[in-house]
Amino acid sequence: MPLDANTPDLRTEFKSVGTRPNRPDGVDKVTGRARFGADFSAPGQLVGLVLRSPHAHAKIKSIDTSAAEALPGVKAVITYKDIPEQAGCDKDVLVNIMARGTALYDGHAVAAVAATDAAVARKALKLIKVEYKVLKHVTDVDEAMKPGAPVIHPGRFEPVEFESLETASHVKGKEEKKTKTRAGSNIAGRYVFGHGDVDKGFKQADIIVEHEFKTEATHQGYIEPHACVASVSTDGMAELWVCTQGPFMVRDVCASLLGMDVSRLRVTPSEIGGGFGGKTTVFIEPVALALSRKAGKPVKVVMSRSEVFRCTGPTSSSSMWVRIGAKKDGTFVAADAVLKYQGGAFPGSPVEMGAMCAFACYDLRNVRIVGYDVVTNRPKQAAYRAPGAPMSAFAVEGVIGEIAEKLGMDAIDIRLKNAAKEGTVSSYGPTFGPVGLVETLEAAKAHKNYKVKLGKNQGRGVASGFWFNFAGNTCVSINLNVDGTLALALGTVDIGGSRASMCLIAAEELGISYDDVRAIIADTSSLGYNDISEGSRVTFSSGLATIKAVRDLKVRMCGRAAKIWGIPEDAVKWENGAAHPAGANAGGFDPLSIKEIAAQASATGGPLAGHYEVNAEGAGPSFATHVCDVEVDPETGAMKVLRYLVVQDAGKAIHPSYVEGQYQGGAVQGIGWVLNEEYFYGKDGTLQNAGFLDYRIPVCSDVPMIDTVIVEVPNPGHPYGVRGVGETSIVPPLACVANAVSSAIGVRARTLPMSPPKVLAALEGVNASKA
Amino acid sequence: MLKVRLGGTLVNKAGGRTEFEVEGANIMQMLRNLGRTCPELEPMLKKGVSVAVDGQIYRDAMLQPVGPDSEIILLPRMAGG
Amino acid sequence: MRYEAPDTIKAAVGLLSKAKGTSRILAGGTDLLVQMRSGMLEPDLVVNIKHIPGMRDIVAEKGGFRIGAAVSGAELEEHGKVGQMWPGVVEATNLIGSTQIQGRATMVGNLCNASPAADSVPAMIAAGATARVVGPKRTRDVPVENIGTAPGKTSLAKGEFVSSVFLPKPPARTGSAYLRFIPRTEMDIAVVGAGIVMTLNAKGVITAARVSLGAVAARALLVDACAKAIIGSTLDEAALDRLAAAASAAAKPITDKRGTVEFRTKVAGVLARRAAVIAYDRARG
Amino acid sequence: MSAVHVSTKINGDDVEFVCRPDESLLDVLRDRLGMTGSKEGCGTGDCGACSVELDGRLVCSCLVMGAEVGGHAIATIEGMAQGDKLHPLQQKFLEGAALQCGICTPGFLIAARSLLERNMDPTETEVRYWLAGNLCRCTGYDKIVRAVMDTAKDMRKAAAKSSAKKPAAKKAAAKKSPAKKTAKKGARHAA
Repeated sequence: MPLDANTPDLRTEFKSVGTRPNRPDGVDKVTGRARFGADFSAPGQLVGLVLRSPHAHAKIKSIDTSAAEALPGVKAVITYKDIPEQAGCDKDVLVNIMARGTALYDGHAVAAVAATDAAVARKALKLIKVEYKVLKHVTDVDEAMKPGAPVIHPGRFEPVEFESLETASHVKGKEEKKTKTRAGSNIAGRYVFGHGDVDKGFKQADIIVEHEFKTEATHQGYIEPHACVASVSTDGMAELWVCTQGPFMVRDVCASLLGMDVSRLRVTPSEIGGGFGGKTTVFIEPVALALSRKAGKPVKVVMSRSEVFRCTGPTSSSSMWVRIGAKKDGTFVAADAVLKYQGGAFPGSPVEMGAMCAFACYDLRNVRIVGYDVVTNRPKQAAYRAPGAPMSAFAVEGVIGEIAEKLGMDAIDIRLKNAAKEGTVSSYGPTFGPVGLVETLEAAKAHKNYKVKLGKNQGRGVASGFWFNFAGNTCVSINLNVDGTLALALGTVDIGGSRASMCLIAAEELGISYDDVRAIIADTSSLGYNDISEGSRVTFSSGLATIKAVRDLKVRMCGRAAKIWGIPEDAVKWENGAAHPAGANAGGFDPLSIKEIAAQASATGGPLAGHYEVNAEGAGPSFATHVCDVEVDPETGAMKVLRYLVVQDAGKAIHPSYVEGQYQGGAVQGIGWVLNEEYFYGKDGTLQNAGFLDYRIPVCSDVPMIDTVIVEVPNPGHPYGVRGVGETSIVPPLACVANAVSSAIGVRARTLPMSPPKVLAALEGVNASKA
Repeated sequence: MLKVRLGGTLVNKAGGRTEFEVEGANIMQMLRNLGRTCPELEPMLKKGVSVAVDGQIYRDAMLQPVGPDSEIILLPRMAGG
Repeated sequence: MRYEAPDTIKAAVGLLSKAKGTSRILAGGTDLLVQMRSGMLEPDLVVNIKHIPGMRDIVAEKGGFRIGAAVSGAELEEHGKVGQMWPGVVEATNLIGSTQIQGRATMVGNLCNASPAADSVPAMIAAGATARVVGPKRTRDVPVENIGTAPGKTSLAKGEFVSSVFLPKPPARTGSAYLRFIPRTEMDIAVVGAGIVMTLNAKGVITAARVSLGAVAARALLVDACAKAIIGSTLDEAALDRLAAAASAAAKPITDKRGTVEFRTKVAGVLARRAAVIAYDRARG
Repeated sequence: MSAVHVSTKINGDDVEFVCRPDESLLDVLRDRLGMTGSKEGCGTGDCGACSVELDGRLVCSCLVMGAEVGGHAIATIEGMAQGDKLHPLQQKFLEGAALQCGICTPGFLIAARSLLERNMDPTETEVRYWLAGNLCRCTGYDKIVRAVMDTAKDMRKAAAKSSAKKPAAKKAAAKKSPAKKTAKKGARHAA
């Protein structure tokens, strides 16, 4: 059979894949040479700054920029008028990057300036006179759903009937009582998932546990603030250097917002200082381009940390209700949930994904999830690592933990009893193929951490989690250099070491050394369209495309060998970094190594390269199980995480160190979410903790070592069996820690963050009820 | 005939109907015919949906073949972080 | 904005007295630069006092120590002897911020920033420290509790600044301790702070005590009721209970992003009790 | 605003610059001197990405005025490797995958070096408290802490070897002032 890029090759034996070499971009990053977003500069660049609304909700009656424009050194001042609406652009994104008539949240951009230096720009901002009429605001999701709540987008959303959590009557067996919202609604959507007959199911239950839960919004918390340098020439040709997870997305969105041909805008991604989903949209990029277009000079815009918190996407806050029924033996017979996520000032909270993930870990005959997407006067939510999943898992896994306690069952056993496996009809519809939840549960149970004896005020929690994983558009090119080394061009931004993984994959396919492959992240004019580095898709999709591109190159190299030997192409095969005659009757030629073929390339028909373009599909879902031990100080509510274990299915770990890194990083982000991280709003609807001092992400001394176990249940959708690994790790921690606290001091936290004041208050409640 | 199940928002858009029978040899044809059978769904389908075929979720692969025995479920468009 | 780095107190006082608009002292700068950065503060004059002789020195005086206004937390810790004499004060100062902040932040800056949550202030108050205030008219020594008056406000007159803090020689069998509560293990502002100094007689009976609470009122409090609660006792359970109750009773906190009234009130008692136990052990040696 | 003329030493080299008094040392390093290895994550001393040494003392360069560094010595990430030879910490961070996105890495390296200069045998608790002023959002700190402790181990081995020749190294190994402090800080919270 003739060799081609699609030759099926499900590999199980590996030489390079699975090893832990140094990453190709590593030395630049430990020496400070790597260039991140704010490290770019263009000759003659101006400094751009954005004026932001100090109000949570206000009509903008007028904007007077004349005084700012008159200030020496100011080269451009823009408002929404300078970014006229283009046909077919995303209106919500347009409104979010620059307010049009109404400021919808504290920090909403209102105007921007470009000046010769930062001091002048700061002065100019102060000279812009904005006349506001402050409107009533709402930042809480339940408040926003109530009749009479201030309406964020008058007339935009149909009033819909919604289950009121106060009664949650539709599932409490009583007659269906629903609240009707008044005309004009903040409910942007209502979604239903599930199958079977929930009410019948609950009738079979020996035990039913139901509770309400709330989680506060948390921010992705990447250490690098958004930054870009825009340069628009008078002929309309434009360059943008930017830290983003999706340079092609930035190019296309900016072009459509500013009415430019896509071909005129070239976006070069910098090294990216963290994203976690928060850099999958645009904020300052179109503003910088508009400033540069008006000023006729390059403009650099770098957000301050407080801007990052006030106006870039945190994830949703949520209000949830979950009810699960089980038999005495722990078998779940029915599950029901109502999820309300607020997505900030615009529709699009990840409630649908939260709903689909909520019960995905379990084999349920009767399941129903109702989700609401709600708008409030908060910044537009942006994707955050497994968007929507951690909140619903917090509620569901918490209820399961309580059922296990009440039945006196082991927390892992009850999950094993109900775990989804190959052939399970998932709670969101599709039937699962080969998946690894059972394997993660068994590995967790066998781990030494699960056997450690606990002391006073100490407790252990368990939780599992699910994430879909995505694939998407991906283009890869690989060029054979004259010396036989290879240049690999990728279009997916490297957010956690993916260049190293791609080099390992290319080396594996070719049977050569890792050091002979060099990977770069290309700009948007050098490769076809690549989707954003999101959805845990990079190692899967770019890995797949790299394999196929290399196979394309192998075909061409075998072709050259065939020419040189004067035998048919299909009589040549590729092995261990060289072309070989396929079998004795092909002829007794010595193998031609990749170096020899490279050396003769020019003389035998020209340079050799391989490429592959695909809209990849088939990313296998991934499951994880976490185990956590905590100790609580009963007098202060202070909590210490003593041990933490992450067990997750990676399908196949290409570079195990960076797989572990994803597990550990996701777990600690989840720990921050449950312990201290929250968006804290004042009565006036302004954010009170827009800085790393009071938005408390975990510091080094807050956490222990994070133990990891990599489970490998191969994904049939990938030649090496790879599954995405980036996101699932943040799904279980919220419930895992909450379950541990419950077992330590008998207090169940159902409102996040479970900061010391809340834990102490809950403790005193318990003691009071005892007394 | 293909059996197509709906999930999420699509159900409300389709007036509560959760299953349809339509013709089609691949996802694109299936969606086109579904749109004809249930015009209320058109806008959503245009906006983009994910399609789960036998457990595998496809966001864009319109030419993915489907058959009478395929398990086909329409889901909301999904994205990750 | 003008930047000056005079090399005498006289010159510094002269600059501050003549200055129009707002002027600020630059010692550690860990509060000043944050306030400037956030736009909260746009000083017309910044006076760097680190070039003035003595500002970076720790000198023995009357059996105690005089600590210059520009001595950083790290320098104070590495001095060693101050920490042996006043462990509560040095530990409190070393709790301010990260290792990086310790490399710059000063005790006097912590005092003059006048935050009710300042870690070193309750410890200094408990230790009976005095601040040396230099100014155009005269030089005066002021009990540290009289420097801060309200959040961000001090009793210093125009042209005045604090040039040093004096920690007196403690009597025999004296112990000091400071504890604070923060949500994380590091990098936070105190939600509650408790500084205690006590002196025992040969029998281990507490003959004198000073108890100061931070972050539970508009300024650090010196709570006599707490001292009374333990004086005359050997810090038995009953005394500790009285102390905790008195501390909680004295707390007049607010609810904000860092803590609630209920939490601060309760934990003020918890920390006073725990700090007292440490101080007592140290007093017994 | 009257600009200030400053002469200082950065990574051993004489450097002169002019800056406005409201510019931080970090602004000067990045915008005036093109030394972008020190990163700005917050500008308020809360993230440590801008860590440098000032006269051998670990500080946040965003909390130091550019105008005040005249006559002082500054050490930045750009000066950490000697020629083409990486510092042992840089090498270990690389091998141990102690970085993911890498934005916090220069700050961690400068802070970790400052710890190991004072304490060549830190416990995990001491490492964690010393580095608590450096935020990392990618790694969960695990591989960073391991890299620092592994480097310390290597340096102790090296010191032990050379101490046979020159006893000075032993002293260095014995020096433990911050160890006490970090341990105490640990105790504070446990209290």
